[in-house]
Amino acid sequence: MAAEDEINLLVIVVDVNPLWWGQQAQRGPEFTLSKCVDAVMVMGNSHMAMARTNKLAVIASHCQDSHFLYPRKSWASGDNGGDEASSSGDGKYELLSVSNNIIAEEMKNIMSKTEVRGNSTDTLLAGSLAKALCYIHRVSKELEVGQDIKSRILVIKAAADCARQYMNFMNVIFAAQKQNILIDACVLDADSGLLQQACDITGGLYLKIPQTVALAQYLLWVFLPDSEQRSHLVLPPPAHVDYRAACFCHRNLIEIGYVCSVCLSIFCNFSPICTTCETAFKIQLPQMVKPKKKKLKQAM
Amino acid sequence: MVNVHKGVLVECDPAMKQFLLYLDETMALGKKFVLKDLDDTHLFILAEVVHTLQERVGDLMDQNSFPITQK
Amino acid sequence: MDEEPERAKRWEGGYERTWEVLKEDESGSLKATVEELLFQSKRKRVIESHGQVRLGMMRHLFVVIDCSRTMEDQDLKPNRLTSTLKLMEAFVDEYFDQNPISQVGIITTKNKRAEKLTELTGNPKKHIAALKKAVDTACVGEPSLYNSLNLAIQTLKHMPGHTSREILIILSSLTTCDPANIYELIKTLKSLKMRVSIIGLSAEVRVCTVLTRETGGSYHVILDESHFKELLMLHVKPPPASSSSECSLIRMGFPQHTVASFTDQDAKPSFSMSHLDSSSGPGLSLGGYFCPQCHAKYTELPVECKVCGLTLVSAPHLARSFHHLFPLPAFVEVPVDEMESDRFCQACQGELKDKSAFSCTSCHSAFCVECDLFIHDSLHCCPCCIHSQSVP
Amino acid sequence: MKLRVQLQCKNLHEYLRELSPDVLDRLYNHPATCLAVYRELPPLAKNYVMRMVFLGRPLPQAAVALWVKKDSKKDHDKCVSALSGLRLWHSQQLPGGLQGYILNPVFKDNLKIGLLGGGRAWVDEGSTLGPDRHARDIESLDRYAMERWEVILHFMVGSPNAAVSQDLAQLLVQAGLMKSEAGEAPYITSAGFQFLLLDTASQLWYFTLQYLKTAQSRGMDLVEILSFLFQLSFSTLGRDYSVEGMSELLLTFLQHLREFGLVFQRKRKSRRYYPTRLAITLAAGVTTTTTTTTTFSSSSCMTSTLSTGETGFIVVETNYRIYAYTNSELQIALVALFSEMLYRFPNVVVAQITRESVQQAIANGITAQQIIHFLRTRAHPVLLKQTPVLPPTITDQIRLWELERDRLKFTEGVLYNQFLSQADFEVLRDQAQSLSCLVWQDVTHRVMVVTPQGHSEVKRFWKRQKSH
Repeated sequence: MAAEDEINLLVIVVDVNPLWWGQQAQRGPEFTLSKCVDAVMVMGNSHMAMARTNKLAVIASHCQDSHFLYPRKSWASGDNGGDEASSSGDGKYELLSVSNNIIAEEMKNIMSKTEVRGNSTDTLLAGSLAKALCYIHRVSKELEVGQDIKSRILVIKAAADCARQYMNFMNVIFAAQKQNILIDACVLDADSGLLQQACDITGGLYLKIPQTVALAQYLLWVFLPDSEQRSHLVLPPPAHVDYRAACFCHRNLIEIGYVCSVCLSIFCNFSPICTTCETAFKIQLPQMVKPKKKKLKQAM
Repeated sequence: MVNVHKGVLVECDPAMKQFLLYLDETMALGKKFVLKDLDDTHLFILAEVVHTLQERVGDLMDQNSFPITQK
Repeated sequence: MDEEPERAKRWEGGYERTWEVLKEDESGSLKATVEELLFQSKRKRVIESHGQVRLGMMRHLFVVIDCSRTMEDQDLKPNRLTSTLKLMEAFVDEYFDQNPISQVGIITTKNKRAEKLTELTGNPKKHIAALKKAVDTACVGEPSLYNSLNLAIQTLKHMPGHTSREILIILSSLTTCDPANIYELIKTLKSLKMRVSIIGLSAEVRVCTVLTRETGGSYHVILDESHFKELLMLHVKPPPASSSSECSLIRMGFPQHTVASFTDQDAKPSFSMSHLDSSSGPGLSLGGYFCPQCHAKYTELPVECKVCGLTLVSAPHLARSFHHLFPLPAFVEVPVDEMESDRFCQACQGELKDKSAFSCTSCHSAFCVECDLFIHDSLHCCPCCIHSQSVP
Repeated sequence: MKLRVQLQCKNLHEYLRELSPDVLDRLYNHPATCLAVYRELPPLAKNYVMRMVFLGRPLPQAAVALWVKKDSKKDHDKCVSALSGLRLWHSQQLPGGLQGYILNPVFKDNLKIGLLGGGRAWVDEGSTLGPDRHARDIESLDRYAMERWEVILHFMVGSPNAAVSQDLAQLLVQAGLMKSEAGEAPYITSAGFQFLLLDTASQLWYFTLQYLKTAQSRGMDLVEILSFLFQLSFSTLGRDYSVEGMSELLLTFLQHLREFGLVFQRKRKSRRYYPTRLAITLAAGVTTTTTTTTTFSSSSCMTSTLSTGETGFIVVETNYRIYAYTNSELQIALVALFSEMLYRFPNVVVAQITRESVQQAIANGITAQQIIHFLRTRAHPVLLKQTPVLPPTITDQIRLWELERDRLKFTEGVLYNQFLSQADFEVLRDQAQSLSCLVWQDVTHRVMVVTPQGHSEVKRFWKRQKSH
């Protein structure tokens, strides 16, 4: 059993965007945030029950912040996850009940503490993914010699994509690819182009689930098997990913475009000056160009 | 008429067999012990010499080995 | 060696007491200082990123590998050649990871001649295969700096002006056998705006110093294998573009990937154009990327269309280079004792055990050393700034 | 003729398969057992179980077979046989006449309870006792467990100051690890030597198996103690549990576990106990120990040593020297089993592997593989960083020294020769072959050798044949 030899770390990123979940509650009361968190717990428990070496982390991705639901910050300070955490006394495996209690408690904390500023309806997945990667990085650094770790990230995504995240999101994806970390995505609402790319590049699974009520079953059927077992199982086919670029000027998807050689901005039409870095381009016509400006505009 | 012997079948490499035959010929164990020379890698021998034979082979190996470590 | 030619040599410098860094504590143990040194060296790896400098993002680089007799020296294990080729493989991988729309070519020089091992292309697989094969080459004779440079010039001078033209030489020999005056060639290189950098495996050589100084490259001599690797990896980062290089808008195609399944009746297998020049491999396949201009099919990106010459890339390829353009500023070191917030790393949630933490200049979140390194080496964005950005 | 007795150790599944269906079904009545059994399933089978655990209806077998890709048919068959063998699922007729699978309802319910709760508590909480004034931290528990376990090992090697209970000594004898002749103190057998060289987790599991074997003869209920063992292995290190509600039988069992070092109890009558790391990693030994002769991958060895909380202390060099950084008399004695001691320092001993020392060990019944396994599982972290962990020259040489003894292969037998005709020879040979007692034959010289057991049968046949 090869799976016993290595640590299998699963990081679940749950989208807890209050706006989306609030709207969802009005749309259909049969699937609420608490139901979703329950499904996540079932998934987490199943993962941890699978092998002694399996590890779990859960991150809640909020509008403006992301929180670690499990493990707690003091996770390094001892194996016994705190004194107050005791088993539920209903026959559940102790480790699982401890973790479930922590998740529920932290969830309550987030919901009561954070107030929503502004009216952004999008969740900052990139930030949560970045934290997940840092966490994985740290865990793999703390391994003892000879131990192996295989990590993956499962994103449960509700709210819409945020276009402003594009660059950060891409950076996170490439970092994950470099570390051989799979990103899986389970999408509850509208398709997410960013996550499609993330899954395609890192080799993870992307699934937009048709019935949100059955979330737990989808998680167990599709996302529970690790990459090793996935090679044996018949799973949903890879999603078609649109890799066309959007031009910086009109946000149109284009097939043929012009790219600035200095800052790689994409334009759908030829223009003599790059709007991003203010470089004047040399055009084939003679003597058009003045000496170039060397000062570049602050990009961000 | 069929002849029947009780004994031990020895399976070994040809070099080892030659060594056993040599022991047999020189009466190194005090008597002949090979009942039948079967083929290149098999001999049929008396059961009671097995233990002494193993010791002799061990001795031979000891003679052939050199200490690979120095103290 | 790259800055001042007249800089004092090490043997001319003052007497350095390198051992005085080590200090014993009360119990006579060196542990504390050694740990401190290790911590410092870890930290050093975060290279100061130069903020708003224009970079040459589209690079054309020729790597010249010395295959002269000196490459058989065994000061690098198992010998210089094997060690160099191994590092080169890693270099090629990393190069294309960081510069997805750039190209590389490899030249070897031995026996007073220079030969192209691979042409200038953007396909890492070809280079890696060639490098793997090159392990068995016999190292003979002397290298020729002139011939190798000349060979590289022949190809590079036709490259468009908005791209960088670079040559990196890994030189093991202390001598070179040149058919003509190399100083003339250096002038040519300078006029063609080619940058020549050299990594020396033996010792500093005068001609290399001049060559790199004149063309604006860097010259380093390795100390050991890990230093060699470090020096080689420095060349992965795109160099600042020379102010005189041209800028232009380049026409590029962003082909869509069409996945055709076997169940689809209309799908017909077709040949990929990228298999034209490779003798091996089956060319027939179902899906692929189709050039938006001429509909030639390719199985991999990025590629320059063989039919119409359009550069085909995908959006993520361009995105891969963004972090060079918008580098994350280095974090500042803050002593943990002075922090008012709880002592946990904002990224990995681990306790801050070291004496100092690192804080982002814009969002003031604190991170541990490991995360600081990871964020700057791989992630290229601050996990906490992402959140604050969205708030208008 | 063969001098060696191989130490065989089954894994959990092999053990469970031998139990009667009735016992198995009763075992699945406890969530801990279900979880433990579930964890030991092949990875693919775990997913099968997870897919079915929340389904009420049986699934058509054809549909289940479609879960895997065509190339992985073999893995699928393995899973099906593992699940059926352990009675985790049954075939059931579907309404449409198709064959379907349904999970064993007892197993399913208890696994669900283990995962999600909703059942009875496993044990009474220690917290009902209030905080322990003599609470133990993890380090002291680890220390305690290792001490207890080492006493047993010390006893086996005959250290004068290691004393164990009568029960335990008897168990060691029954397990074949020690032998005792009337009135004398028991002494170690060759199986015992092999046992000593195993890693702790495997030792523990082997020992537990032996204990279970004899448990029924002591009037213990197998199901009850197995459930308790698994329950222990899922408890939290450093927490206390109450003995409240445990049967008389389990309390005796607990005393035994206390002696092995699996639980810590301050006093015999104490109302609370702490499971130690040994108990919690009991399940780890289950997987890593299949048979002691199999080659272990280095990583699987890692988990077994790490999980028991020890770190490696042995450095092996290519010059046949062993440096063992330990103070433990026991570990030093173990190293000395197959090497020659050179120097002893306060925290380290230096030994040398020589041909004589290895041959001596082999004469004691230890195999080369066991020596190598011992060295590898106790390798110092410095050594673990290199691959392979042990210098190949050393491992190869140890194996060669073992082979040296195997240049002659002896088989007892009876030789038949001087047959009068080819036909006679062939008749007799075919008969011997059909009785499967033919050891060797040479058709051209009309010679054959049969086993002594088969001899009388063949002789009788020959007499009958001649009288015709």
